Amino acid sequence: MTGLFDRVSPQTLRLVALFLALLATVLFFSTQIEGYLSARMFNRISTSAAVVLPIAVGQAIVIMTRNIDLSAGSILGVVAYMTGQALGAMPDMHPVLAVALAMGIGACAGAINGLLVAVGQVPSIIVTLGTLALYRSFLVEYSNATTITTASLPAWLVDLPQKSLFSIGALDVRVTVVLALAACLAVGLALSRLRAARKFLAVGSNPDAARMAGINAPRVVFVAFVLAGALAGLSGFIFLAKFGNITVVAGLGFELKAIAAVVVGGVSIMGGSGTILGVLMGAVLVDTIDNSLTRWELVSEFWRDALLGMLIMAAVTVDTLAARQLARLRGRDGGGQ
Amino acid sequence: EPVTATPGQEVNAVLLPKFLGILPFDQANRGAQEAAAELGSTGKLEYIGPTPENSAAGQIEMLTTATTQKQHVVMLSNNAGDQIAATAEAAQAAGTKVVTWDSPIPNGAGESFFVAQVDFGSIGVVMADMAYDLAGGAGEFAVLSASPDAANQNAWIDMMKEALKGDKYKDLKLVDVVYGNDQSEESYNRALGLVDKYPDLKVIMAPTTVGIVAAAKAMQDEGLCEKVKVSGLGLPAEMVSYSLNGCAPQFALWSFVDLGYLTYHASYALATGAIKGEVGEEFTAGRMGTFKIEEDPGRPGTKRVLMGPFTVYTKENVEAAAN
Amino acid sequence: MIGALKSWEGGLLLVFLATLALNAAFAPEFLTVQNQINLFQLSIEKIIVALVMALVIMNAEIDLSVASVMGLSAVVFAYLLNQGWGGGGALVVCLGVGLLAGMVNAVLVAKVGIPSLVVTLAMMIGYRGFSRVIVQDTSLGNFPEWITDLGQQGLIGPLPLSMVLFFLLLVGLGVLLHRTGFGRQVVVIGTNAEVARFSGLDVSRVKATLFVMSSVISAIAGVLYAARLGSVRGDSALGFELDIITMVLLGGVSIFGGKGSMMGVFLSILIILNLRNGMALLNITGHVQTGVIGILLILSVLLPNIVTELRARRARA
Amino acid sequence: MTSAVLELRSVAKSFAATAALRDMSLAIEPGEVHAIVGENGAGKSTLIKIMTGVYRPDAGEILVEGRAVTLRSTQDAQAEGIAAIYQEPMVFPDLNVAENIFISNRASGAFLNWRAMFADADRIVAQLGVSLDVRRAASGLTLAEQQTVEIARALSLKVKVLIMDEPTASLSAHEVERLLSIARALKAQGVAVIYISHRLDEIFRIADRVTVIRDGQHISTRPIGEVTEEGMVREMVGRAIDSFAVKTEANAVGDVALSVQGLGRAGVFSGVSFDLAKGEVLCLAGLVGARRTDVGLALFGIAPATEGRLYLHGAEVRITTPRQAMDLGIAYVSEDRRKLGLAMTLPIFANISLASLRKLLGAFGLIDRKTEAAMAEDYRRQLDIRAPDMRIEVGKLSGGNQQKVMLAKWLETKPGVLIFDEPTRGIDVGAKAEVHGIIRRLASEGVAIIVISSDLPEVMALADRVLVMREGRQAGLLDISEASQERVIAMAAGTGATEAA
Ligand SMILES: Nc1ncnc2c1ncn2[C@@H]1O[C@H](COP(=O)(O)OP(=O)(O)OP(=O)(O)O)[C@@H](O)[C@H]1O
Ligand SMILES: Nc1ncnc2c1ncn2[C@@H]1O[C@H](COP(=O)(O)OP(=O)(O)OP(=O)(O)O)[C@@H](O)[C@H]1O
Ligand SMILES: [Mg+2]
Ligand SMILES: [Mg+2]
Repeated sequence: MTGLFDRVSPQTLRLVALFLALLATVLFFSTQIEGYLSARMFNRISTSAAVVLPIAVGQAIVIMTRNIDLSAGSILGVVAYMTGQALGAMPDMHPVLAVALAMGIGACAGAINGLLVAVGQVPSIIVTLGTLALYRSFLVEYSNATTITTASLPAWLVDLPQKSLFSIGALDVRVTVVLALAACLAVGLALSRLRAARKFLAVGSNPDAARMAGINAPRVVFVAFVLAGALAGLSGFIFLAKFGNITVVAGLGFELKAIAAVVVGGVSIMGGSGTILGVLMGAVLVDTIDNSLTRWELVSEFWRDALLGMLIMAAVTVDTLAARQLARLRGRDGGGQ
Repeated sequence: EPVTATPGQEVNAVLLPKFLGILPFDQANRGAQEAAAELGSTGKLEYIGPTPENSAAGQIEMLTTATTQKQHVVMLSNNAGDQIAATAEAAQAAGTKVVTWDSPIPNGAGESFFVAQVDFGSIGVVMADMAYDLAGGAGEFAVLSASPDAANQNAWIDMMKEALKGDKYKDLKLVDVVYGNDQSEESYNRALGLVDKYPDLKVIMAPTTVGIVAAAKAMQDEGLCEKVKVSGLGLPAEMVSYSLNGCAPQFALWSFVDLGYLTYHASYALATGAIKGEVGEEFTAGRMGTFKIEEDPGRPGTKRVLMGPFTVYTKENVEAAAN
Repeated sequence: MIGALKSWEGGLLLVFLATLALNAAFAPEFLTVQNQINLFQLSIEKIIVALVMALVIMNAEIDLSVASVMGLSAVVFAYLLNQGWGGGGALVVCLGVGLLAGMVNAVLVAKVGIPSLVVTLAMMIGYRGFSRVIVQDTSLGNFPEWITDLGQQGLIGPLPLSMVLFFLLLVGLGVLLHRTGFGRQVVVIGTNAEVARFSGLDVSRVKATLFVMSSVISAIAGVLYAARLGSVRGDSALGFELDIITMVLLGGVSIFGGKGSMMGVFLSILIILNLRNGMALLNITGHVQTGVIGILLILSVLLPNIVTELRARRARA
Repeated sequence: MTSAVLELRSVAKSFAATAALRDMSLAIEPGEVHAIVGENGAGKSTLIKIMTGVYRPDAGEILVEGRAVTLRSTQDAQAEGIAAIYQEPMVFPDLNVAENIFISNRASGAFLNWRAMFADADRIVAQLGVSLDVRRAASGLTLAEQQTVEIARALSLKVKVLIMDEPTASLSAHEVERLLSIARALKAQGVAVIYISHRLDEIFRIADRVTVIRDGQHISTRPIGEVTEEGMVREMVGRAIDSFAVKTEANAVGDVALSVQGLGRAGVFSGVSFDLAKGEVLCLAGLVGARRTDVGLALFGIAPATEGRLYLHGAEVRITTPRQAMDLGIAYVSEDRRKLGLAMTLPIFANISLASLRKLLGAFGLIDRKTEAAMAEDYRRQLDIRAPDMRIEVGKLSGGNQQKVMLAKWLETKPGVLIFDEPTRGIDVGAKAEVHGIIRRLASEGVAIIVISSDLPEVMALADRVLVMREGRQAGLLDISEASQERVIAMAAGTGATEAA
């Protein structure tokens, strides 16, 4: 017993705690909302989380390097708009190319952030607070008040959100969800298996030490921002496919949703630690709460934000206290030898 | 008899939309510019607006600045509710006229008059009627609005609730009002939330151009168009496909170009002193004909100029309007 | 350090003077008393909260919930007035709301030890939600006239109450930060909280005090907001936190804590207000204004960095 | 031509106004252990950082095996086969120990093989003769353990030149032995080792050649056989210094100031008992991780004791916060200057007044700035703190002067019981002698003093009594007259006879 308890890493314990929180949420709402445990609900939450997931994963990478990207929502908006426009102009563009285009545009925006942070040595919160405004302003200027409409988009894109890649029983697994999960999986695997990707964690854990250990910290931070941009771009693409109508407000506030998912997912805001599985669960948890509150008869529309804020806070508090308690228990065991 | 303002005078005017970057306001600007050219104003017509996320505070700021600049008239599509009233009163006191259009100052303080796109009562009736038609005369429907703070949407919803008291609608039940904050993803999720929460829902009524497309897209994506119809206020250009495929067979709107055009004419007349802004005054507005200042029935004690009419779009006429 | 700070503020002063000169040259209305007052009044709640936010950031924390507390307090104030409460009673309750919100933040940050970014991000959503619960889809107005007069009209000459309060706070918090033991503790903790703890300072008490201060002042700002506008809605003060943080950071307060001065924050407030005002007078639209402030924010840190780097290069060459 | 594996020619480096290095030339031969000594701030670390590409020289050349090279980063240096263990341990707290060890290792492919990595890490750690769980996260490692990780990291790289910047600063005798044997082993493999230490005894045991630098300038390079300790010290500081007298008998002491009975903290340490009299110096000796620091932390209320009793001047007290400890007249000078001791970006005066701010507060909590400045000036004179101005950032001072500022901070609280944790870690012989002087003076003024030290000569020079700890328990309490280095080591390692006090 103690042996197992000792071998499990704190990270794993966090994930278990998070999973239990998710389970508790689902169980609670299933007693409150009729037909809650249904394939439909699965679709609702999975497709809605799919939009946030890539941007949250990108945010997680940046946060792991002890930085933050407040401009992600603006990048999402710019990408959704420009990709929509490009697809309107070139309806024959290959879908893969369209995704690449979206991620490319996002990566460019991320590269600007990255350059300013890594080379310009400007704290990321300042840079991205600035580009949060700048990219959005650019979009307003660029869009010239025209909206991207579904009518102008190629049919494959408009149909994409309903397309299922495969079904497990009654559960449809939609293409957009697979796309988001693929991004998660790729980044998650890279972070645990790829030597180069571990540098994100190393730099976030101790920037000075990273420099001394021969890690090119500025380059790592730069790459983190580019990746975050590209992933925000992927979110932008899914956003475009899902909502079709893109105005200048597209993605407004998404940076906060992403940060909320990351933070609930147990990624340390101080950098250096966190897992993509946690981010996945964080995003799903926040989305589940949000979606469920919408459907809960007992609370009116006006209670939703108040409850959402409190529940996020509760999740984080419980996680922190539980993690600390566990660490303390373990510390005693370890010390007594 | 209607007055016609003398063209060629200097009127410095500001067209202040809720925020910049979306089509309806741009169309209004086109109309206003057209009117300004027609009237040969030697003053300037500025089209400036706040950012979407800073709309209320930004509008107050811009109205204050316009007052400082001694602009003759500010045409305001109010997004700040009554919060802007004090600023508007200060503007009037300093000699800058405030004419609202699209969305009024709810308590009317500080506003010379409101150029109403349609009669708010009748839009309430039309919404009730569209819901009635689409639901087949009976059943549940819900409203997906912009933000809880949007004055015009709130007024329309109130008017609709008023209309629903009529005998004709006794089998029609408004089950919920939710808000998508004029953001695609929130509106989309709220629309799906509605159909999940109310399994017998027949119609989603979205009196917002963002909300209606998002709801239509959501129903289409989930294959619910047969079951739940979407309606409300939408731009034909954005709605055409949903109109044709039956997800949103009916919706309404007016011309924002005309609204801008009329607003400028009325403001010009007011700023040049051709009209005082009193109830009963009539004025001509170029190609749109003659209009009259009247009591605003929806907001006792305030004045409006009623543009009207609006068009109900169906698959018969939507394609023509979309281009 | 002193030298660097001096030159930082010197730089801000130059930028401020340049803004003044440009505005005066290009916008004839700029130098009127009314415009100068308007320029403060339009952002008065933000700049008041920016002063206390400077202390919070100096302490290496952040409070993202300020705008939501402001909104909540404004809404509670309006609600109570509409329920027939007197202005004084309503104000006291609002202070209580600020105190409570601040204590919740304080406990979670200082006692439970959750990073303030996380706590105040969640509470930003939560407190905003509570104001929505109170007003729902309505707006609350019809305040007694003396309240709106206090919010809008001059109290001392043309200076309205809120501006008087701002200047009092500026001096008060400036002294608190730079001259008192508490201020010293704020700076030391911002520099290195562990060193502070090992030196016998009560780190969590200082942090808790700051979060309570921040929320209480935000609550006061919320009341001022209600009085100035004469009406409030659920979205009152929405999004103010970013502007507030921008002001503080542009003022040279280090986001990592420990460094900065009230003078710098004041200058940066002057720059931002004047710049916005000047651009507005030149009919530059909202998003361009925001973009310009964004660029300025980045440049404020980037340019000194570039200069240092160039100097280092020259030294090597 | 030269046979040097690494050579610097006329290298100079300045930071703003300070010239850290001027016209420095130095040649390192393959397979030698080359010691570099000098006072705090002499420029040793700067020299090292130039060799490893952390800094780029303002002037001069770097040659590797006769080739002129430009080292733009630590990677460049590692590519040239130069790696370093830095003075301030550099670990990644969130990564596990194994990963910390292999972080710079580029040779092993793009993908991580955790199993293999743990195995390799275990092997290297074992080679160092340390027991350390390589799977645990590096956060919470003691300074010594962090140092071990760094050494392991350098070993994992195939290097031609390994630089050790004060590697033994946080090691106790036992680990120092091990480290020295590692250095010898490396040397045998033809690796050049550059060894920096303020502990001169080590230098004589390991170095082949010694270079002395002073004020950023090269003074001399000689084979070890040609130097004497006195000569070396004279070259370093420019004057002669009394080497440490070893204490042979305890001072005459006064009343008991602090009495500790069965002190312990659950899961950390237990059973510590001693009486400490006014004017007495009690040294806590032990191996790394013997939990001496934790005893200090418990007495100071940072990590309060959970068992045992504490009496101060005869009255029982409970200490749960540093504030309480300070109010009782207890002060604790931390072992980790950078993280726990000084606010590095604040001015000197603010650091000195930090623990006694209350005294300076006037009406409305305003700080009396004149008194504060006078206080700083007073200590500048009293402790001979060498700084141009008490308003400059404390981080800009040399290690020894920083140590004095930290001391000043605690002296100002006028403590009755003063706990020094590794008081001379990383400071040069000159400063060390001064600190010892201060400690002796305080004792003679009647302050009860506890010194936690891993430096046995230091223990022998200061202590009236020695409390030896082993694995969180009190292994023995010796009077100085019965203590010897050998006896203390044996007791600390548990190899000799254990006797209860
Ligand atoms: N980053 C820096 N910025 C400014 N001055 C510096 C910096 N690093 C070192 N110095 C200064 O350069 C001089 C040499 O410092 P260095 O750290 O090389 O000394 P050292 O010989 O290693 O001393 P110690 O024995 O204390 O480690 C000192 O005066 C120091 O204050
Ligand atoms: N296994 C451990 N896990 C977490 N923290 C530890 C562990 N061992 C020691 N520490 C912490 O490291 C610090 C120093 O440890 P400790 O008291 O064991 O060492 P010490 O005997 O003082 O030796 P030295 O100071 O020479 O390293 C203390 O703050 C202690 O709490
Ligand atoms: Mg050094
Ligand atoms: Mg220790």
